[in-house]
Amino acid sequence: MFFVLAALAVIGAVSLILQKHPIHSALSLIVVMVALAGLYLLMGAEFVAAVQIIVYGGAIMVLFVFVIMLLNAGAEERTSLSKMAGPPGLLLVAALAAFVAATIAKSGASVQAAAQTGALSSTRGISEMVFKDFVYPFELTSFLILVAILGATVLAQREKS
Amino acid sequence: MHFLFATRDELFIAIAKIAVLLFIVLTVNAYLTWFERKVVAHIQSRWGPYRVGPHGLFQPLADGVKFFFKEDPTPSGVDRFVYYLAPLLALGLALTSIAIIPFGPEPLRLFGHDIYLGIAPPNLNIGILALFAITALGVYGVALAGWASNSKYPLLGGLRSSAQMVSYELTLTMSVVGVLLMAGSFNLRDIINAQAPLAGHPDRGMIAWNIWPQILGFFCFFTAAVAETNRVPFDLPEAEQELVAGFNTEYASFKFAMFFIAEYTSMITVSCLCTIMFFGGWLSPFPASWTLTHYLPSVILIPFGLWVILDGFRYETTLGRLVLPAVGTVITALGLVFIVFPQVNAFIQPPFWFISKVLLFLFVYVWMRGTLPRFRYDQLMAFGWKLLLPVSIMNVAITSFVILAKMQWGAK
Amino acid sequence: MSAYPMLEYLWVVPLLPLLGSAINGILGAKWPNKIVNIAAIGSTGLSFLCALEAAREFFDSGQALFRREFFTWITAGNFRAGFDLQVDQLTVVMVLVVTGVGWLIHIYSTGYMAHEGGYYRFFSYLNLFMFFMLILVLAANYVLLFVGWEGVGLSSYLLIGFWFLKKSATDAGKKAFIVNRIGDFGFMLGMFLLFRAFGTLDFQTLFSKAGSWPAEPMGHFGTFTAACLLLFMGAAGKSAQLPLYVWLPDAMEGPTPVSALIHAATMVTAGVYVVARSHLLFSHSPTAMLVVAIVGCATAFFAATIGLVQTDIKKVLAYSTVSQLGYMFLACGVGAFTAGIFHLMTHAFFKALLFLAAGSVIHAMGGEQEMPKMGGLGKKIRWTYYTMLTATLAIAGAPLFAGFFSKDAILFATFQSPTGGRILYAFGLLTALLTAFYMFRLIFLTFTGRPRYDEDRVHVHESPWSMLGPLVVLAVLSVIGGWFALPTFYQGPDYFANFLGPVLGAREAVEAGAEAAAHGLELILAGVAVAAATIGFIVAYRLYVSRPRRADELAQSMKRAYTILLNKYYVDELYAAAVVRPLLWLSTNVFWKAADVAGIDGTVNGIAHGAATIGDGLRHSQSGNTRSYAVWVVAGAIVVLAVIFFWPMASKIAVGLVR
Amino acid sequence: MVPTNYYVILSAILFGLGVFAFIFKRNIIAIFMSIELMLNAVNLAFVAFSQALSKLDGQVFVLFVIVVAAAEAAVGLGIIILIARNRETLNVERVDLLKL
Repeated sequence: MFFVLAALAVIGAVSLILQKHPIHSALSLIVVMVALAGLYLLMGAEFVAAVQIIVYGGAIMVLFVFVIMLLNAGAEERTSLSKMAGPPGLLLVAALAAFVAATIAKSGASVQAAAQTGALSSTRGISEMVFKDFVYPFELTSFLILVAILGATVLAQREKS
Repeated sequence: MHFLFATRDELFIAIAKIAVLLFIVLTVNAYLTWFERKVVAHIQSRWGPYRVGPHGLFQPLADGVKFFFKEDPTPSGVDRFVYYLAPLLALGLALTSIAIIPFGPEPLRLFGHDIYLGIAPPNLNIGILALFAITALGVYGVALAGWASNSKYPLLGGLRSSAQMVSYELTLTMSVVGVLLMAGSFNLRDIINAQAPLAGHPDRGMIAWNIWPQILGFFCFFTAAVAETNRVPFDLPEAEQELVAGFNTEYASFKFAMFFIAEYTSMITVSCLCTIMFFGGWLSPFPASWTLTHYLPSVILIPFGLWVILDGFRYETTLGRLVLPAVGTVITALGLVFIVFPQVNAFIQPPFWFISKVLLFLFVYVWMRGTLPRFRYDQLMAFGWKLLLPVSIMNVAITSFVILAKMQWGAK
Repeated sequence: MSAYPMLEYLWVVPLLPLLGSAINGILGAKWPNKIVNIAAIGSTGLSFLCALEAAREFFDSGQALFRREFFTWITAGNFRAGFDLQVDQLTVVMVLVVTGVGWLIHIYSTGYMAHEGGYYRFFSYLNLFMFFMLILVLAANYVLLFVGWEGVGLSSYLLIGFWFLKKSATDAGKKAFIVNRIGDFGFMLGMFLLFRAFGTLDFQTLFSKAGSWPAEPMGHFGTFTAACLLLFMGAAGKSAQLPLYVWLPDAMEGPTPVSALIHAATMVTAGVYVVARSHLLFSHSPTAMLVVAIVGCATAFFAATIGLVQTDIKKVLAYSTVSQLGYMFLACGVGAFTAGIFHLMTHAFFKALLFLAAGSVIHAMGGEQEMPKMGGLGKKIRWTYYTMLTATLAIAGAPLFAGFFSKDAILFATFQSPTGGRILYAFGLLTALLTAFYMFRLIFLTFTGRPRYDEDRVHVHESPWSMLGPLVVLAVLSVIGGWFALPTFYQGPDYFANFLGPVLGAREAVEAGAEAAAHGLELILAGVAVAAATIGFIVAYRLYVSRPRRADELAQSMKRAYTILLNKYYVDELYAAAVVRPLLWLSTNVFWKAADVAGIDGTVNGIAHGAATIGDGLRHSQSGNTRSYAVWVVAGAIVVLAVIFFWPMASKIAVGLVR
Repeated sequence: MVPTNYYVILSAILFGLGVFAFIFKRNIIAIFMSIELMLNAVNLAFVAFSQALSKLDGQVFVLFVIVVAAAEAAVGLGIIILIARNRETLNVERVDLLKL
């Protein structure tokens, strides 16, 4: 199951890159997110999975699609620079991914040692953490959202002229 | 919760369940259309479908056939992939959401397996969340359809609907929070059981349902749900007068049918949700001590069946004189069966109540469509953001406060 | 102990003025003067009453020393400085003088400052001063005392520069501040030394430890001597002794009430207080004592001589203050701490009175301070005249006036002191004569003779009662203030000495004994002092009343001396030449031109230019293309990761971060 | 039970792809999406470790990340709309006022 979902995610990511049209990219990104949600479920993080789909899938990506529709964005045109940017970028990224993977894997081994996979009732536990240990960050994020709302409103409104 | 099934049998059972549920849902869909047309017709003092089959009973079949064999043009300049994807998405998600609904409490023992009514496993801890997740994705069907068909009316329809859905989703979620707080769980079964009489407390029947404390929540929820399903009075995405048929203008025959079915399916889902959330799901409205009420199914079915039979005998067409009595006898027989075999009766109780409540809500849907005029778009948005959302949030605040107060001053 | 609430809540006494200061300082700007008055006078008056109550309770409790640690302020290692207040007889005297006189002067100021701008500001500063002064005298350890010490310095600076639009005023303020810094430097060094020697700065423990150490013989330069001299340096700065007295005369730029309160009655006596407070240390080091005595005596004489020829009424009083302070140090120096404190008290009364009266005169003259432009005011402003006359008699040491007793006690003690007593005594006596002379000169020039001012331009008017009231009260005090010591003349006990006995200890007892023995001698000396004063009076009378022209002729005849005196021995010029100008040169040429401009600025600008050039080179990598930036970010990330990966240490850290 | 490393490596790959997309794509919206992709990769790592250590902190952090992402999306898309309005293009190479 893991490999199915992982493959799905990777394919989605790749197609996000290869697709010319933003809305296709958006769709492939949605695929990635759903796959990730599946992975979360697999790891027993049900709540996070649900939130992942609701917020990412249901809100953020909808917003993207919405904006794409609104701006009626066409397929992107290639330019010499971007052609040029391809191979070296690929190299860089390969290196980056390799390093990240290797580094974390190295540490991951020790983590594995420390891991006792106990089934934790995630939702309740999460709620308790959020509202006990992380209550101030939580409040801060709510404030952040408020700011974001205001910012978006201000940005998107047309100047009355 | 895990995806892999322990044994092959479970896999088979799951598949079987899915098949059965699909069949039921689709049939119900079909006859829902008939039901709707009939009711609306009578509201508008017409007869409604009457030609095809007795009382137009075969109308749905005819429609289905029509959908299959109609020409299916694909407009030029559409984004094919998305254009085909959209209806699939819509229908698929709509049907998936049904899968999470539980229809009855205890499992049915068949071939040495506990078969729960409902596809999702009973210990699905995030039931309601999953449901919301799926409905959230449901937006894409509409939006993409509107965008993909590369034509201005659908685009506008798609924009409208996605905006509308996203807006009302908030209310939908917030208004349920009150219920969740009272139940203390996302699991739909737990939510229903939370409305059941507690052990050692007097069974007070429907008094214990969430509808009473959560009346505000219910109001918000139902309204938002109607908006989510793009039904009257919130059916702007397909407002004929303004933009031909909204997002599905460019869709014909079967793909259109998909949207159609998806819409009705989501209607059913929402009705089920209302039932579960606020009306005690499969719980009987009467205290268990009123044993007589157990025979209500029969008491309703048998007279109805008899009436159908009589009506059938007096029907104009021969077909009618054949079909209606048959249907009537089947119904009557069912009723009799319930009386004769008490364990069957006992088993049938919860689903009976569940279904009857759902039917009630479906009727309300139709009723609204028959009576209410459509909103204007700005009205719609204002209504959603300025009235429903604040009210639902207020509801959450009040509920949580009351719960806290109970904890504090241990009121019973 | 709760039987003595006021002692329990001793901190209220200093806190009240602070409150008043805060209120006036923050809110006063908008308020009419009346409310400001209420805040200022109310707070100080209240704290005066509190002080009285505290004193009563203290005597009632009958303990030698009341001490309470309210909260710990600094702790470092074994060093502890707390907000500890203490009360003993010495403190009582000081507190009562400060709050009492301070209160009177507050009242006086309401009249005197009535037409000034920044009314609230003035009272805010004044209350602030009260607060710090009370901290100073109530403190139970050197650190807290130093807080008060600096605090009064600050408020004195603020008040001298109160008319901050007048350059001379601000300059005077700065001068006072800086000169005091020099002294404070010594004071701090003294504190450090004491801490190093005794491991504490708390009076009680410190003195008890010090008491057990052997005294240092004369001429021996040990811990005690060093510490005492350093402390005395601070005292000299604060109390305007040679060679640091120069700020006090200039401080007269401040409003007269300030001069009265800070630069006559209270702050300048802080030095004396400190010396008396740490008398144990001093009495362990005869050398230091001698130095103190000599400096005190020299200052007294020196300042008196300058005072002879000053024409500015306040300047005269300023120099007289300096010389009187010299007296006090003289007393301390010869070990007659009681006499010193006694003189401190009486001096507080009559000198405050003198200043206030002078203020009243200036007020009457509409801001005129030059005595040659006065004259004949006696008839016009009687109250001022009589009160000032009283004060003059007191300071000149006329019998039965306060100054008489205290000065007499000092001279007597000096005469008896084993080390060089006679010489010091001679100078002291001379000073007494001079004092009498210049004080009466002041009186005559101001109040008698023909008016030397333009009568129809200046309308002389008596001051309001808010100013005269304090004058009268102080006048009474400066008459009876000395009567504690009255009985000594017929063999009775010296109440004041006995009163301060518990604090100023054994030495007093000895002196008392000696006094009893040499009672006859004391009478003689008193007679001599009076005679000296009388001579001074007569000379002044002859020069300025009977034969007014004589004074100028005299000045002509001994022109050189006169000009020297008039220019205050050119001390300021001397300092300017010896200290200020070299400093200026140093800071201009070395610190500013060389170090600052060439060194620091050069470096900074160089860096700036370097940055500019580098940036000029680098900016071409700014293609304005967002993704190229992204590439750079990624490259950086890769580098970091490479480091983490190939460097085991770092990898550990990374794991730690992941955990 | 799938070992944690798999998840971690998957997240690394996704992250890398995200970065590549960020560099490679030219449509500003696509670039924005690639950022979201990176965030998701990080979330995956978070959840993986939280599960491995059976601590919930990771999941809580994921929630916070999601919230922030939502806020970012709102503002970012607002900015994008502005850009589209003012510059009539969504191609970042056409949006180069910084270039001198």
